Amino acid sequence: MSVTQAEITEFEEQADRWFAENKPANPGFILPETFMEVGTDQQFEFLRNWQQKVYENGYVGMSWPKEFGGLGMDQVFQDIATKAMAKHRVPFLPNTIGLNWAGPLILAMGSQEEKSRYIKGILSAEDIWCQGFSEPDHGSDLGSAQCKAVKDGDEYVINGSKIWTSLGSYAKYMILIARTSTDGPNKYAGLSFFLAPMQTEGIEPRPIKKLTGEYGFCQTFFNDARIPASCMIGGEGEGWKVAMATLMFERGAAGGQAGGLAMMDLSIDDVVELARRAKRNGKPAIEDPRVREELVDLITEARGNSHMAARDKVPALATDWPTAISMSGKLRSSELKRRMCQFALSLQGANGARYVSSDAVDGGLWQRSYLNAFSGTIGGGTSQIQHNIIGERVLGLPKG
Amino acid sequence: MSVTQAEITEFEEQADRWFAENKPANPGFILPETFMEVGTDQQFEFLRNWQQKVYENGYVGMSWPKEFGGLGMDQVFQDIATKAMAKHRVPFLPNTIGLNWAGPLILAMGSQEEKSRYIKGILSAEDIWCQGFSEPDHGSDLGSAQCKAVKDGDEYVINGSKIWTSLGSYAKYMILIARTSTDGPNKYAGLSFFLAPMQTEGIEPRPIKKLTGEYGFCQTFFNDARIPASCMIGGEGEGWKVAMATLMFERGAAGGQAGGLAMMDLSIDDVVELARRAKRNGKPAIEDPRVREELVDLITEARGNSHMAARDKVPALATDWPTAISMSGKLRSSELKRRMCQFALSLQGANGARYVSSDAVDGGLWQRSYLNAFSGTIGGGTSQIQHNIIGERVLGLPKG
Amino acid sequence: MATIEFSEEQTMLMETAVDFCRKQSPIERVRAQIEQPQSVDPAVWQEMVNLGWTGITVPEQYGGLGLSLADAVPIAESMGRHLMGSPFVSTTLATQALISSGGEALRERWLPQIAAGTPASMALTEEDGNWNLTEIGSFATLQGDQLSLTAKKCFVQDAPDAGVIVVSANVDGRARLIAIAADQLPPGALTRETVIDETRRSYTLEVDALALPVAQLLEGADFAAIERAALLLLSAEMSGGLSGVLHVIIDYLTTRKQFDQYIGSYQSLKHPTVQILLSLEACRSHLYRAATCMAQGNATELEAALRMAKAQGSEAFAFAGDRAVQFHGGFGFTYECDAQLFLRRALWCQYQFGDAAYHRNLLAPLLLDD
Amino acid sequence: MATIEFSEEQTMLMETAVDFCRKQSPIERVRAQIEQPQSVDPAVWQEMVNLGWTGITVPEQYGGLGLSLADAVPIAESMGRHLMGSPFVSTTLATQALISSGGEALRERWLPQIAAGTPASMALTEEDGNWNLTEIGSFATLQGDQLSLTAKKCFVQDAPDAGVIVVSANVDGRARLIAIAADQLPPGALTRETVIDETRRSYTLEVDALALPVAQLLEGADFAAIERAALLLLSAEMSGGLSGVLHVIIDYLTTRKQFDQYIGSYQSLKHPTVQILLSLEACRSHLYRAATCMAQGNATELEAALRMAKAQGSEAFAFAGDRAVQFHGGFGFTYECDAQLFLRRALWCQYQFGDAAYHRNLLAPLLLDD
Repeated sequence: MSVTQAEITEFEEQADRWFAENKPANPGFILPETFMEVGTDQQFEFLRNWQQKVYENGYVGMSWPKEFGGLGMDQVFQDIATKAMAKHRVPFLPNTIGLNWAGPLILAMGSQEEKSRYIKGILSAEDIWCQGFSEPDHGSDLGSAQCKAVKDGDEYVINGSKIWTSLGSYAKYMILIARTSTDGPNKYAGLSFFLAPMQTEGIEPRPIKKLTGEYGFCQTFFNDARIPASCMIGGEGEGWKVAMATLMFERGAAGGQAGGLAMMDLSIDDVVELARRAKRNGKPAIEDPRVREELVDLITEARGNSHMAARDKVPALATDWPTAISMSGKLRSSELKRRMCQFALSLQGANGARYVSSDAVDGGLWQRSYLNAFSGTIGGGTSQIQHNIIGERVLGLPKG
Repeated sequence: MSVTQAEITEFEEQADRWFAENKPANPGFILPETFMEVGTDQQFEFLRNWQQKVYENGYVGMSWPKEFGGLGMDQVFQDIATKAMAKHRVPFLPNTIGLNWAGPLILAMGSQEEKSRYIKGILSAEDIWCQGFSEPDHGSDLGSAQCKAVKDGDEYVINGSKIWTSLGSYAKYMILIARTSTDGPNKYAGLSFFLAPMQTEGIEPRPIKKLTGEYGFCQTFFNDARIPASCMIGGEGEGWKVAMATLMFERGAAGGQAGGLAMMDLSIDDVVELARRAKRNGKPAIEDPRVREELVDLITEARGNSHMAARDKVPALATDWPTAISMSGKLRSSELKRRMCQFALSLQGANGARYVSSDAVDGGLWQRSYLNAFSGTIGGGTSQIQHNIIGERVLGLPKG
Repeated sequence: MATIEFSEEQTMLMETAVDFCRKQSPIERVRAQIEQPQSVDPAVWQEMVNLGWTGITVPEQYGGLGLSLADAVPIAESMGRHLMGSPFVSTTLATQALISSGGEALRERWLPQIAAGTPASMALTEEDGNWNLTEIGSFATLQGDQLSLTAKKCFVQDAPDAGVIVVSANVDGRARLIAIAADQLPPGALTRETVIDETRRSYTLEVDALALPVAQLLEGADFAAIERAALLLLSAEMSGGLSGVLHVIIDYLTTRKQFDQYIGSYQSLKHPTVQILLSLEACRSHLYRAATCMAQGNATELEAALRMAKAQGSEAFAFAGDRAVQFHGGFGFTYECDAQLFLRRALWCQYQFGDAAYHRNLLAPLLLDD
Repeated sequence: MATIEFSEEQTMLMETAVDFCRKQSPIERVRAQIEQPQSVDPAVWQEMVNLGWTGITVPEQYGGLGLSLADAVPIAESMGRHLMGSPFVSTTLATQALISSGGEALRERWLPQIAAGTPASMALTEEDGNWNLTEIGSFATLQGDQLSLTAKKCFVQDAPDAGVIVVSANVDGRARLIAIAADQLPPGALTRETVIDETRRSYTLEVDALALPVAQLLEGADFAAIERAALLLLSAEMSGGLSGVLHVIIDYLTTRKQFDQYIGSYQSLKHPTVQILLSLEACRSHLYRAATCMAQGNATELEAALRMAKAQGSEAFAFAGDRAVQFHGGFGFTYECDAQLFLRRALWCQYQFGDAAYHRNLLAPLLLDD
């Protein structure tokens, strides 16, 4: 497909206009920032409706095939639409696992029948998806998954539990890694991958109350839950391979995502803007010399991170440790976010001690974001473990 | 002995006057701050002469017995004299090992003959003493000492080496721990303690150049060095016991030190005073809001340390971890000193990059002190090891 | 006089307080109380009253023990150690305001009631969150022997339980204090606030042209004395809280295993935990130095000692709370883990009566300019 | 235009520089050179000249390569990596001053000589250590076609080897620049300074009423351009130095054993080493962002990019040097350990042309005020 500059410009204007005109009004309650933070039915319904509206107006799944519910257009248009969403700071599209993990996987590896069954519901947010990779006590080490799937006729019987299942209570399907065998040549060989229907007897998602006081994750229990054997994607024992492919989609490295805004992330610009509004001792915080120095320091750090990404694309400027930048992305961004939110409280004077409520600065967004920021510094390997990994794999330091 | 308040007051005035009148003029070269930093003959001679003058005027060894060269006075007078030295910021007395380690040990455990031979020279600084405890590769773990002393007739033959021997090149005697046996019930049992004459064939102190570019320590090599068996103090195999007693003298816990100023330590007050004089961008550094905040923070930390010492004396206010304060003293003070000196450079604008010379602020004292400050954070167990020790022994955390 | 003094009487008070709070405020009860309308169970409050705590600084002629505010320190510290909620701190602050600024009539009216167990509260902070207690927007006008008060005050602790609330307002252009009796507040004057520390019961007090007898205007207006009292008691709560959160960390580090090792054996957890210990030792030392200055009437050093205690403690406790959550890993991210209770308490303490930067700023002239 | 661009030409320059500095500046030679009067062996300098480095930014009409200052970055960075001393940075700075502020006559006189290998230097800073380049005490008075210069300048690098030194002084109340030829300096005008980085050859230049033809006064006085050049080259040296010290640390951590374990396996050393790595990545990224802005002529972002590079790099390198000494334990305390060489270099770089706090202060209006 060849796309002309005129088409691009026209679509840019169209998308810009649409999101400007259709940005939802403040709902009167504080919205989550990511799909991992949806804590109330009210929030969920609001976001699901928003995704549906975005889909019906043709701004998500634009590059996915027409026959399954997409628009069959060039990826460039989707990128423009996604940028417009970010620019106008509209809410994110909540079916993140469907749009960025399950959907691309099904399009790449699924049968015609699977594509027809799943794709459209992913785009319209009618069918919410969740992810069942992590297990209690095994953190992010997929290979150690203990949740069992035993074949019994044309069904698999699932036993075990998965943790940190976002949208678990709302999801119709789960992408599930389970162990179908324990005697493979290594711990990865016995894993299989399922598109599991959540409305199955014996599957019970129990909401976990977060330190924020809100919900947003479940622990999902499997108790002799029987799912059709046809739910398996890839062959038995190929779960690790399928999971790795899925993670590639998630990271956007392989393309294929439905697109659309995945989170409303706070940036250092938001903190600066807060510093202009918020008051310390009757004066805008931004006038305080110490606040200014700290803001400069945080901006420097944030820009450093973004320049790193740009430099990483110049092979000649890869240092003696060429994987340092890519391996440290999560550590750098999650720790910066935690400190940024923590600092944001200090801009609010005595109001730093408020919490989510209409009296709080920005409705308590910053306090909640600070507490939620630990999901970044803990989930997917704690910052302490990240230091080990970088020290050992990037710098070649000996294991502890 | 009973001392009257009138005598005390009179002596306070006398000492105050004497040190005010006799404080040496600036010698025109930068002086060391402790006996571990004497790097040139010029510095050494200056300090030795100063100790001699202080001794001849009766301000050191005041409580030591008259018959061996002391004044036989009450300890209270020595304490007054020592305070006056600190108040007037006169140079320290360089024979630190003699005054605070060897002297008290000999007075407590030595024979009449040993007292007659050694004590007076310690006080007058005629006989400089050094210490031979640490060995290369064994850090501060005395029990691992490998330096050997083998008895041969009425001599011991010493082989091995000792490190971080301060004043090694100037010393007449060394207090030496050496291994006289390897088959004791534990590694401490085979150690013996000697008052070893340094002018012995086979003993060679080689100066170590410090990161400051100066000298101040030696590595002392023993190569079939024969010392009289009578140099041993305490019995064979009792070296550990004698060493522990000596360390008690050093820490002042058992009293008995000759007194006198042992170091010219930099305090946070000196940094504040520097901030008044030193300029950043044409203005006194103390006018810079960031400098002020940092100074306040350092003062708070320094006062916290001194309040800790006071609180530690109130049993009811010992916390759940009653050894925390005493076990962390070295860690807290050495790390504070390092950061304080590091910060002091930043008060000097471009002159922060100078080094020991007349053009530098305070002759380069702060730059040199910063580099020397690592002796505190490294020597006697690094700060990293201190954290381990406190974590394990005070908090009961498991060993690594 | 010694830098830090602690009398036998204080030692006994401390032993009682430590014991009482440990027994009355186990962590399950702290969590259960969060769901209740009040910050403390009335029966527990009555026991505190029986121990004399509400009258500890009330002069003997009004039925109190007539002790120094320094003697309230071990109590606030022990309560902080166990995250105990209660109107103790706000009551003690209001007591200080009445002692330092109230006239004889107001003292006679309120102090005996407080000593007998009626909680009291302070209404100082306003919507802009300014920590300077004398920069306020609320005001009262004088008409004959009546005051007309228009005020919106925030962070009024345990307001519905208070018999009296001491409110700051501008009167004739000067910051003054007014004692309002509970039954004088119109219905709807109090609204519950959502604050980060869920053990607190915090309220907005809003009145519009409320008529009050002029006799309820306090004679003096010693805001500095009120700030001093607040800094001392908050520092005590922080010192206790630091100790509490350190115990939570150590418990986890010595029982949780990962890769077959107790996680406390990893230096990346062990060393920051040692830093937290040392910050606690510093916090407690600054606290009891400030208490000693207060008990000795050492006005020269008191202000600096208090601001140092608040600045150092605020930073240390917030750091410890933050690390406590992090060190608990996935469990730390759950509401079930106690680390969050301490982190939330730390944030509360940090942002009440001035954070570390605020006090450092005020310390600079005290410490650096002669 | 991309945020960070790096041309093939720059890549080739970098490969040459990396290779050259590694071969010409092994650590033993760095140490040996410290004992020598000059900062670099004349034969090595000649090779640098042969590679065209002294003429890299000199316009082609004066015999140079006519490249952007951004192209000098990989060279300064590689020299920093190997602690190489040389008049390269001071020469390049003086070149920039002559290009941006010198008139045609001065350019014609000096630029061809510089391109051909004559070192040059700058004399900007004074005894008070002020980093603001236009706040100076040295001055020159104009008498007919003669200048009379009275100046005391500090930190003049490699002054005895310089063919020309560009000196700042007040002329008629304005900060100006004057080019002084080596042979115009009276005997005794230069005194060697003791500076913390022993690979430097730093001098005080002092003249009293030195008569100079007015033609040596530079036409322009673009101190901002000089500062920009200095910040870029210093940031490049720091980026290289950070990489160098990180190698020193890693070498020790992977070869030294304690308690039967490689010390690099201890998290208390491993984790801060990772922090140093990440600070290097940030430093290098800020550096090449600033270089890109300079090459693209992106004046809007250049100043902020440079000050960020200098602020971040200064702090990161000083931290890394400090930790390098500490992590080497007893050996780190000796002159023999290479860690001290990097720490000294870091302190030099930090305090030349403004430390982190200085630049953050100047960044605040650039980044925060519209």
